[in-house]
Amino acid sequence: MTAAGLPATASSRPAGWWGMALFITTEATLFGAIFSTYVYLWLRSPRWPPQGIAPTKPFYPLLLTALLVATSVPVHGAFRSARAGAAGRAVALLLLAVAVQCSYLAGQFVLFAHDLDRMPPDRSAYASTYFTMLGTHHAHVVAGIALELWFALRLTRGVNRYRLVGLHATTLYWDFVIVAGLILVALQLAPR
Amino acid sequence: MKRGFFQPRSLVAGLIVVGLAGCGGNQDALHPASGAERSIADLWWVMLIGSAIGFGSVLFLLVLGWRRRGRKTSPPSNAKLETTLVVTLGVGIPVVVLLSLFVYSDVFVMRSTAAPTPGSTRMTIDVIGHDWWWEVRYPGTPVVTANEIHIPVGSAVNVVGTTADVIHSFWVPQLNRKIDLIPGRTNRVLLEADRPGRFRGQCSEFCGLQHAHMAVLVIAEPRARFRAWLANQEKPARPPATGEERLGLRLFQTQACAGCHTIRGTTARGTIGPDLTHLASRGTLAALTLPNTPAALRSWITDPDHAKPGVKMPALPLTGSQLDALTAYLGSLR
Amino acid sequence: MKVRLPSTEALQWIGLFTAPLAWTAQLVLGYGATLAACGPAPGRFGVSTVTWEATLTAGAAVLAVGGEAAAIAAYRRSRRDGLPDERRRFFAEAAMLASILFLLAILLGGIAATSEAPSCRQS
Amino acid sequence: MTAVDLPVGPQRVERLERIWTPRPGVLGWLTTTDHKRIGLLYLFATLMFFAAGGVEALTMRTQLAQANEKLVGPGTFDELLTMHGITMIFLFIIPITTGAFGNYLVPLMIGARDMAFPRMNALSFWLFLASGCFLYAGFALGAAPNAGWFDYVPLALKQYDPGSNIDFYALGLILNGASSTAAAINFIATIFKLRAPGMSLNRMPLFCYAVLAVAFALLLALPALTLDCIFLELQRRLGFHFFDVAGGGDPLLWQYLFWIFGHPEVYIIVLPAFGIATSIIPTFARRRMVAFPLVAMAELLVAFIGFGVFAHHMFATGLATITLVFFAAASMLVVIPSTIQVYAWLLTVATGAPRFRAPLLFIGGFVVFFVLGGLTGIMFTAIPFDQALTDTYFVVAHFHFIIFGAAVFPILGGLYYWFPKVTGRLYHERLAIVSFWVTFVGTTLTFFPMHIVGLLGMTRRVYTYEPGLGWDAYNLAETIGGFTLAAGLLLILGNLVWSRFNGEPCGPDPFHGGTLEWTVPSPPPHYNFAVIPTVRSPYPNWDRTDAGYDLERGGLVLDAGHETPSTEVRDARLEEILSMPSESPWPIVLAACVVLAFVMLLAGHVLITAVFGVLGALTLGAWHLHEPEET
Repeated sequence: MTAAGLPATASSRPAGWWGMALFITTEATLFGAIFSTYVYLWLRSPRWPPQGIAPTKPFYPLLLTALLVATSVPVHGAFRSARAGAAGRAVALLLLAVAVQCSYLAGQFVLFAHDLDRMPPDRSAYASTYFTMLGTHHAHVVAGIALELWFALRLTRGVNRYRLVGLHATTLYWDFVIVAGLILVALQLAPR
Repeated sequence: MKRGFFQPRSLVAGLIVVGLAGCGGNQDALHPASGAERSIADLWWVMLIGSAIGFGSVLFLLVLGWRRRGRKTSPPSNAKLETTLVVTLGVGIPVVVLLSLFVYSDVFVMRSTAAPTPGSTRMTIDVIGHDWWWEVRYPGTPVVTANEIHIPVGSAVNVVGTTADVIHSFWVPQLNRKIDLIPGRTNRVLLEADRPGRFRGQCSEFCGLQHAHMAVLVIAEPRARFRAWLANQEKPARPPATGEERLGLRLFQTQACAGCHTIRGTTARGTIGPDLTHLASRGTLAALTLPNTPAALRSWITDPDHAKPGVKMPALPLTGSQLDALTAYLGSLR
Repeated sequence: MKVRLPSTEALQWIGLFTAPLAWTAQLVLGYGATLAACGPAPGRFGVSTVTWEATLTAGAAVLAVGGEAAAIAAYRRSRRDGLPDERRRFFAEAAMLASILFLLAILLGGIAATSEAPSCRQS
Repeated sequence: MTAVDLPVGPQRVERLERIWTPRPGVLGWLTTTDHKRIGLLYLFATLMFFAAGGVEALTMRTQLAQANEKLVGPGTFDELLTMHGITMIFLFIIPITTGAFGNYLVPLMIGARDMAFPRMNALSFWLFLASGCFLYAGFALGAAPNAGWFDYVPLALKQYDPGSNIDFYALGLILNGASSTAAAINFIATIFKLRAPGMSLNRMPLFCYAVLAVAFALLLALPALTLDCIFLELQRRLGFHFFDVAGGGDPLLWQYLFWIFGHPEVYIIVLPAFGIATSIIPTFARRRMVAFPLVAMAELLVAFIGFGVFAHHMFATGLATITLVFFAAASMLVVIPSTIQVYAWLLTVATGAPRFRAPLLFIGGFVVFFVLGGLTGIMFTAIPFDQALTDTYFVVAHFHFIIFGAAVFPILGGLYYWFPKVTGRLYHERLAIVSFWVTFVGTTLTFFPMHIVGLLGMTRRVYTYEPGLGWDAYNLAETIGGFTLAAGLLLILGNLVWSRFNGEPCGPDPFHGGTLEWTVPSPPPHYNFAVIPTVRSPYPNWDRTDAGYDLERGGLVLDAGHETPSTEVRDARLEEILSMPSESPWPIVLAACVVLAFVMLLAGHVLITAVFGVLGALTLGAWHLHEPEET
């Protein structure tokens, strides 16, 4: 299709990118509301965490977050490769990212289970918000991994515009997951 | 009776809200019986006049449009002039009006309706909302009553509101604004009646099945009468005088009644339902749902669900004579 | 040294968004400060509410004035017919009015809050 | 006006027809991705819910017609009042304004052939329908939500409401929110990217501004409600602590989160009405909108400032004074964009050459009610007055003037206004005018006396009241008004149904409107525009005749496939031609999976919920296996 008057190089951001950006807007609001709840209940409590619950130890959460941030590199790399037409390289990078993300998630699950033992969520508002906050973020990591796997699968059959826009949106989504993760870990560790 | 500074009521009432100010009812926010409520009512009348003027400008423009319905085509427009008009009418004037309203209401009126700070009044009353009645305590005395609040005229009373279950809202329209009773919070409102009277109020936050039947009566009395009332309430319950009353008391203590109700001076110590130590001194039953007459009391005990479906009080399986005894005893608790 | 203004396009968007965002920041942070000061453990973050509210109000007001200035500049620089100047004028005109409204809101809220800030009394 | 001549050859039109013609029969409707069909589906579904909500309202009004009436008991009454609120807000007004009007009109107004994400559009509808059925299933099972539409805790906690009533509420609204979120994303992406070449932001119809503002408000407001409902379910089901003091929670947390959603919600409800008013007024005043840029800005500002005023719903909860004044100031600010619009509308009519046909009459009624409701709204920014009159019938009067008077009247006017566009036939004008007056009188009689009983101390949400408080006559009048109002609505329905079959054929442009939807035949062809127009002003249809512009000169016929052009966000420079997906069965399948997952969650079968979740994910995969470019 060549329409008269169509510029040779298309595109600021395509509609698919906007769709994801808007979805992220609403997701960011969701996280904002969760984080605000945490801060609100914090400000309403005489002690936070309450009596009998030790503050979370910082080492493992920080380590895992560093891992999470690092996966930004292969995800963006995959998009650049796909845009350059190197579908194979893009798939490889995506799989690498997924592997690291899965180990991140595994580590988080271990911590989650450990925390559940330490402070059951049905005992205090602190633990309730703590686990809701973490659980929500973990769900988003899972969604991000699913998206990356999907595009890794699709890109094995070559690059087209539909997949490229989708992958572009996925990188955007993953950046958002990382930013949310950073705020999350800050809030998780802030009360001392 | 002291009148408010601003009383344009006579001007507007007849015009806009026919008979509004005049028509009966003792739950009428525009029949103030306190300084605080008077300032709220004045605020309303001022805002009503302002609104009438604003609405008038809108009607004027609508009528102007209607009169121009015969035009064949619209005349050439002057964009600058139109924008200036919109900015003047839509921004300039409203901003001035709103600023004035802000200062008037949210700085000045609010001072007279503000919650009293603890200890700033000579008297404090605790009001505790329950599903679906009001517990009233007079701190410093053993007095606990329900649904009827006696206050002395002309003296500031700090009402400290809390709740025993869900959120309720305490509002006596003729005396002041309302205040929500929220779990975990203590809220205050000032009651200061400037004339004797009986002022009805009602729970204003939806609280479940019998939200509609959760009324409260504030009885403002001259100081002497109030003291007499308080002195009577401070006494423990009057012991039963007749055989029937004695049977009634025994039934009260052995049947389910005592599990929920307290009668000071007896072994009944329940705290779920209203304190009945001086039940017969109250004018109504079940948060103003029924008049406090022997017949109503009897039907209330037999089948509380009839008058107040969903109420927590169970129906008691009593024989006719047992009922007679129980109502006789309760009726004696002056 | 000559200060270079941003492009007209940038000015238009700065004009449109600065004042509302300043107001938002003032509202959210100002409310947070109140909450911290009136909670069960005041002073936990070393917050003095008056200072907070005053700083926020001043900062937000400066930003709103900046937004207004950007909108005016964008308006004056977009004189040609057709796009994109037509669109820039459109938004600049809207932003000139909106920024003033937000400035007003910032000042009104700020003054009211600052004068009330020392107490956590209820009304 | 005569029919628009199609400037392209019959062969190309035939080809377009072939490409865009939908699958016939019911299956075509179930799998449709055509924004017009989805709009109509929304319309019929929302009207059904409107009827249900209306019956609930009339039942309540009959119960309240006189003191101590015993038509329904308190339990039923509480379910009625809750479902009435939920229905009218979540199942009628929002979906009819965005879903029906927005879907049908936005692509036509901006010169596109469909929404940006047609399949997601279908998903929005099916999810919406599912959420409505879900909520009403609670009614059928005798467990409808019953704690009021704002569902305050602790009343809504398991302890005080042990049935599954509240679970229907929480899960139903999460589902509904998902539908609205998808719709909002779609509207913004469509308005940003699919505008016809030349339709820069400043030339966009004001209706689209309103939809844009609503969509953004939905995106930013809904998460708070969703989260609130998630917290509520976690607390009810798993014993988490968010709202109970004993566990370190706070009942006011519910109120904060609810009203952070709930106040923008009010503007979400009225903004499309503003949009409809700004469409109808210029057409019948026969002139451009006065102060166009300010009105556009005002629409966006209303949505934006609406987020900063939520605490004024909590003035009686005993918050610190400093908080109250802060939010009172913001609440006053939000008045200004509304006054700008009111005077712009009025001046447009007064300086034009108005024809008071039925749609404009409804807009007149809208202005009257909106101003009255707005004035009482200003009263509520006066903190002491708010603290006195909140939760009384004065509030009920205030928000019904806003929601019924200001939001529904333009919807009714809009139904008449665009009826010829959708059906190709004119409505019956004289009957329409009668229906307006009946509805207007009914509305006034129903809701005006509520101000008075509110001032007389009648609190809201009471299932009955005592005689002798001076409320009786007003309540009777309100009930009579309610039935009058219902009669007016039935007249409108009758008019539209009759005209659908017997109305006069009207041609593409019976009212001489200014925006692009009036340039295409009525009803619009499946592909909307044979030639994608090129736009040079906010009123392209007028300027085409006024200034000799030729909308079709761009020459974009795009008859090679399911295509629509995509343009740059700000100035609508043409960027690329998009291949649009055609009909797909997957949206409805996905919606079915999701709603079944919710049903199982409600029933407490976590494992089956997970199964449906996995099925949903697989459906999503199947959906995306079909890539439009491959066709």
